[in-house]
Amino acid sequence: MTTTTRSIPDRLRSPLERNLKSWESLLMLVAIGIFIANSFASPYFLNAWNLSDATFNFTEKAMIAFAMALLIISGEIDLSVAAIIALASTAMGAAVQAGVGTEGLVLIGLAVGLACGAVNGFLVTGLGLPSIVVTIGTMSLFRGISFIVLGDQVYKSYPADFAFFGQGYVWWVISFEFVLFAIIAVIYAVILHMTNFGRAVYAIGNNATGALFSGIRVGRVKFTLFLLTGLMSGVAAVCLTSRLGSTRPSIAFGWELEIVTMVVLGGVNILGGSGSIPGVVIAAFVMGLVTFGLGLLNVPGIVMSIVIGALLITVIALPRLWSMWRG
Amino acid sequence: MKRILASRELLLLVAIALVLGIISSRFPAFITLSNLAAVFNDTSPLILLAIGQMIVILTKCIDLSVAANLALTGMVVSLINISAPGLPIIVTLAVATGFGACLGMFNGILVWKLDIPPIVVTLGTMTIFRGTIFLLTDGKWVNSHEMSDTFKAFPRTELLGLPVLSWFAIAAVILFTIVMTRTTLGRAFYAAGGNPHAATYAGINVGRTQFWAFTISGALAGLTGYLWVSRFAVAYVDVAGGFELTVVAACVIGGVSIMGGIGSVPGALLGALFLGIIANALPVVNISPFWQMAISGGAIIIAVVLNAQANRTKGRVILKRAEHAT
Amino acid sequence: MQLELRPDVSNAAAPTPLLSLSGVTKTFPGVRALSDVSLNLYPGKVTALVGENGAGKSTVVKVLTGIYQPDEGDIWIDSEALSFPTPQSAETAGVTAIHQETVLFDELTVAENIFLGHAPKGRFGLIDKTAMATRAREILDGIGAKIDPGATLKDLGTANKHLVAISRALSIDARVVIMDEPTAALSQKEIEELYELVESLKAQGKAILFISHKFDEIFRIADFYTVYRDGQMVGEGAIIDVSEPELVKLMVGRDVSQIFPARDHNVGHDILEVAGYDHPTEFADIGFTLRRGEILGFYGLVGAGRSEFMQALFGITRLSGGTVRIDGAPVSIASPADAVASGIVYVPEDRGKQGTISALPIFQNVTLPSLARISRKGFIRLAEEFKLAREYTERLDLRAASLDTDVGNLSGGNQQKVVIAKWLATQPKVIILDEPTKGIDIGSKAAVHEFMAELAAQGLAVIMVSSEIPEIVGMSDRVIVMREGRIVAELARDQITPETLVSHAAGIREAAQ
Amino acid sequence: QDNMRIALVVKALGIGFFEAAAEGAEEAAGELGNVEIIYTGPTDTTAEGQIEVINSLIAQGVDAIAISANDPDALVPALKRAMDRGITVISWDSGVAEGGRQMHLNPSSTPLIGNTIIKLAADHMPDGGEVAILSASATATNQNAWIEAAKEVLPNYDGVDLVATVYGDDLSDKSYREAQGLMASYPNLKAIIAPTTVGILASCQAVTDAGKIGEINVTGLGLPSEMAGCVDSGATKSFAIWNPIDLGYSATMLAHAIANGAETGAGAEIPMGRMGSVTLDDTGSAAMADPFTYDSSNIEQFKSIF
Ligand SMILES: Nc1ncnc2c1ncn2[C@@H]1O[C@H](COP(=O)(O)OP(=O)(O)OP(=O)(O)O)[C@@H](O)[C@H]1O
Ligand SMILES: Nc1ncnc2c1ncn2[C@@H]1O[C@H](COP(=O)(O)OP(=O)(O)OP(=O)(O)O)[C@@H](O)[C@H]1O
Ligand SMILES: [Mg+2]
Ligand SMILES: [Mg+2]
Repeated sequence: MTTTTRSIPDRLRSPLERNLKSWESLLMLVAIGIFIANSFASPYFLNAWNLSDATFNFTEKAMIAFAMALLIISGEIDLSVAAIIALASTAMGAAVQAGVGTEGLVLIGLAVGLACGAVNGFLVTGLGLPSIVVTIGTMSLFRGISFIVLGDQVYKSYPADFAFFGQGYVWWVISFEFVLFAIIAVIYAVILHMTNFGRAVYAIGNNATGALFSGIRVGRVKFTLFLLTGLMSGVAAVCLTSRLGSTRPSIAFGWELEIVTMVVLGGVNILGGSGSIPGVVIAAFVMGLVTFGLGLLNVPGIVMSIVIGALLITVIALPRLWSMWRG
Repeated sequence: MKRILASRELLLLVAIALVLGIISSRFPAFITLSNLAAVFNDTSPLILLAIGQMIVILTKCIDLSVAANLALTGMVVSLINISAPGLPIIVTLAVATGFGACLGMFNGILVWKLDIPPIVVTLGTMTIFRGTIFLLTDGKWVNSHEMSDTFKAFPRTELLGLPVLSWFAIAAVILFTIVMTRTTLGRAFYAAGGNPHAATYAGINVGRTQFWAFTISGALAGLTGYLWVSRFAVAYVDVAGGFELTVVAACVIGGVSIMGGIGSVPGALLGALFLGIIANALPVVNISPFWQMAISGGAIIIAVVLNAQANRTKGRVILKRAEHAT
Repeated sequence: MQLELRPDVSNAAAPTPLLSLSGVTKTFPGVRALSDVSLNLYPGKVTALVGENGAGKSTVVKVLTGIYQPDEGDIWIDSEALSFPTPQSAETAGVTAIHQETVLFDELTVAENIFLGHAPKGRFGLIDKTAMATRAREILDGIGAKIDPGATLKDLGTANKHLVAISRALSIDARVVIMDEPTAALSQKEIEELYELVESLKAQGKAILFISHKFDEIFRIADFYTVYRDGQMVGEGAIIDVSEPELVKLMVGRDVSQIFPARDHNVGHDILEVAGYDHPTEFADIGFTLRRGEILGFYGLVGAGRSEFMQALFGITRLSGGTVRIDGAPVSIASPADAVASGIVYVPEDRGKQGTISALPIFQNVTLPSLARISRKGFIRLAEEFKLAREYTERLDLRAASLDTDVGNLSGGNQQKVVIAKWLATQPKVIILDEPTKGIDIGSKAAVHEFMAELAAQGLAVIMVSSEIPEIVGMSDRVIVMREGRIVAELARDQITPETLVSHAAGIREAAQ
Repeated sequence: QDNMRIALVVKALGIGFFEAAAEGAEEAAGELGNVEIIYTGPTDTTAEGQIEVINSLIAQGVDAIAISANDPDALVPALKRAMDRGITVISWDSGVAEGGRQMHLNPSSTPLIGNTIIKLAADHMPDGGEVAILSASATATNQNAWIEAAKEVLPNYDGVDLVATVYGDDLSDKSYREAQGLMASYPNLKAIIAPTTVGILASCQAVTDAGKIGEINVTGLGLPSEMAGCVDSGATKSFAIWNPIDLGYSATMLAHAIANGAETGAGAEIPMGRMGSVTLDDTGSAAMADPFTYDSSNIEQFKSIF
């Protein structure tokens, strides 16, 4: 059928070259720029303890953002994550009243997160509903349940050793949360970039029908992603509850949009199909540095959110403007 | 006719009747004409916003900045009113609509010319618009006594037994029903969202169509911004905080497909009314306030499930066709 | 150079062109789709545009209809140079097209689809719905389509959708009608009706551009031909002056045998047994066996439910009943993953949507179903991955710049090769090819046929769904004919003739006995 | 000597009440000299937002934090850390649980506020009748404590009948709707008591729009600058509030005193400039002053002040 077999080269551009021209590099420059600007703007910035405190501004959100990144790459979204935190935290609070110990509390927090993820996963993959509206619904539902349970009450008196998750330090200024954040980042980077599962996530995000026709268990993968997102919300719930030492139904209110912002800023295509974990890690630092840096200058919070909003749009618009100018 | 009363809208109508029935069985006063008129009036802002949002969603976009647009425009017209209390109301209306439309155009331009995903654009402008109010006012409120009487009186002026606010909603429903079913632009919204690729072939500029959708949504949000601040006689940064999700929920309940291409003005109207009736009934029915959030969440999920059921494609039904043929 | 002159001056025998194109160049990032091509269309005549996949035929259509702007070159209508900055300006100039891709809207009605963008206006500039419905009715009747103008498009079958697309093109009062592979989705009867339509358009003095990969069609209805190869015009003339092999050679640049590969029809033992396959609405009681080394043809009119059944066999659709045995052992197939695990793979009809993941590179597409094999404990080994991808793409003689080129940048034929490579890499037992050569040019077609024969010779069992009679006759060891969701006949090798196939598929009683 | 930096942390920026308190803080700073006020707060009224603010204040090494808390418990760990780093922490207006601050300054005593809001309604209902409460969110601790206190003194007011407590979440549309709901459900309603500014404004508007001025009296807690319209229209006969300027002033004075070493145990007496001094009870809290009542006779005078 053919006369000659020609060898097709593997790649035209080396992976290194690809990486250098990537979104992540652009974002890294932004991050470095902000770091330098901050250290000039405020004398308090370059201080180990202060920087350590600053990490608390984003670690919990970033943990969820990693799972959310996978979910968004696969073409879905979960807006109920903050509500899952509320529900998981409420469950832990209720368990405290029932005398459950620290290990039990952690398990309950994670289990509730998983269960909520399963509800979302079932509604989306089992019933084939669009995730953005499903999770707008479960967002009210999950937080609504905490309101029903807790009303205007508060759960506190968590065991003393429970405080470690949100307030403990592993070594010097390195907090437990930060270590957890780093570990989770590595785990998700490995899952997404080095495994079959990660490859399936990209394939589904690019063309779910094509992936299904290629023998990928699309429903199962998506369901797993919702489970993971729920689980991460559970982890964040443990950390946040421990850090606050108390639970009210309004806990973590409005986090979902900040988490989505973090993911998108990290270069994940909101329409699915592309994105990377290193990008999200850098985005987490960028958002943390911006809010902390502006906080040191006592800039009102609402101005910070303008800055984040503008950053989101400009960082995404810049490459497009650039290519428009050139061609 | 078949299209207007497609199962989605019919289903919703039945659901609304059901809810009304349940409420009235316990509180007959709720379904008196005057109370229903009051509920409609109260839901009018949501109806106006839902119509705009529906058009945006039709074109495969989403506008999360509507509530922030409303708040910013409301503040701008309030500030104008303070400095020029004698301005005729028609000018205020024009300014509100025009300013809102400009904010919408800003979203639209970013989506059209820079091709940034709409959810990202409006997530960004949502915070930017609200932040701008803070920068404009330093966070200060504009209070009732600072607003001129005509400014405040307009939306509540009664016309044929209904407040002007309600008439705006009714006018918008009529106007946009015509626009969506009987104009080229209306068809273009459906086409651009239903099949963007094919729309290009049919000579429709998808980006520009989306731009107009955002402009309309922005104009309606701006108009609602004036109506809102004058109705509640107060303007501040957090006006209508979080309302964007209610608006999206109204659309979704009204059968608008988040994937674009499917939706109608009557659907958006019914979706808004459904939420409006629940919101108005809950205080009357005396349900614990702690239950309200879970109830509205549950309502959204049920609506989505039902809509999906109504939309389910029936496949090609080759066998049935064969039976008919023989 | 011929392009310097007006075409009518250079060729005295031909009538004056109604539309002519000269020196048109169009580049996409990395691809020169058209370079310096020309094209002439004559009033009352059909010009066939032929060329391999990716030759630039559809691109020239898009240039002519204002969807793409050429980098260079002119469009002349009636000796007047025009430019089409938008699709509307092309419409205004009287150019209309039936595009290769369906350009319709599921949620709109048939009438709205036909008149989108140029609906009749009534008072206040509002769309006049009654006039629209009436005129839609007229146009549909004109092409013999029995479709309700008020029906929602999504309720229509593929063939009817195509008729709507044709009606849409005709709703514009055009002088130039372009048809880009209009018969690809139509049944024989509808194709005949289309031919009649073309005749009547000719009689009205319209200039017609007809793009097709089917040579019988071209020789039947075209008056002139133009051949493109790799984005360049390589020949044109009157159809009566050219023979089929000559045209093929122009197109491919070499001799291609149109004879189907010789096969020794040695089939082995049973490998796949299907019994009592039922779907509540789409098909009923499908049962057959398939043997090693066999090519089993599935014939039927378009819409007979072959694809539906194959997709059910592949685990996409849920069933109400039926059993599958592979090598005698029953298997349960609830998802494509199960099917692949049992050794059944499916090359779908709709390449773009179902076959490839166009934004992923070639190597990732090829290895997608075989990830388990090239990974250790779930971790992908890149070197193994490239090795596997290269092995199979080279076996199929894929043409690509590199293995990390996105599949979306390949031509249709090469995309098909990626899909086949993907499945061969799983080392299947049964391969189902659904319309494997649909929309594929003649050169690649021969390659696909040869490859199919090779697969069978290696002992693979092949199911080939095809609506092309020559292909079915030329390739199959055995044929199953489906009609309206049921098997109506099973033909042994010596019974496979065009006549029996058509009469069974169409349900003509005498022949069916 | 370096300036002493005192951070006045509020529930959220842009609320008139807190803007006025910031004015008072500046006044105190001017009086004390060598004091720099950092007026700050989060975007939304969330505990997480306030923690971020606290973290940045700790990083700047301010001398004292005076906070009006969004959550009495959730802020405790963050504020404890501030105290560990030598920062003086007091809460004012809306309190922090005992472990998280050195003292708390109540604007007024809870029982007194509870009594005042009922009395405001009862004063204009000589024959008694139905009243309803429209509060902020159901989780607002301040409001809930006041409502509890109000319920306790209710038996002292003959014929005054509390028929419902509803929540407007400090959203104007929801509060308005809740007020409408109250009027619909209780046709004989005589007064709506709203111990929150958004709620009282929305109720006024709802009553005005329903044409029930004179029938239903809207009262509760609000700022004169915001309430002037309601008083003018007659929808509100009188309302109360403590002076936010005084509150900010006092909080700053207290923070300054404690940062300079004043004792904070139970029974300790701490001076606060022109406002005299407070004595801490055994929960470490103290009340500043009685709420002050505003009506048509004095609203003109105060509406331009706060
Ligand atoms: N939008 C585009 N972007 C990039 N490349 C394109 C684009 N459209 C077409 N091409 C490329 O231009 C070339 C010509 O494509 P075209 O669709 O015109 O081929 P064709 O002759 O119609 O083929 P077929 O017979 O398969 O329909 C191909 O290489 C194709 O990949
Ligand atoms: N109305 C429809 N609803 C859902 N899917 C459809 C519809 N029409 C066509 N399809 C899908 O489009 C593809 C092409 O359809 P086509 O008209 O070729 O019929 P088919 O089922 O493939 O019949 P056959 O293969 O027997 O010709 C198939 O995959 C089919 O599933
Ligand atoms: Mg083509
Ligand atoms: Mg088929």
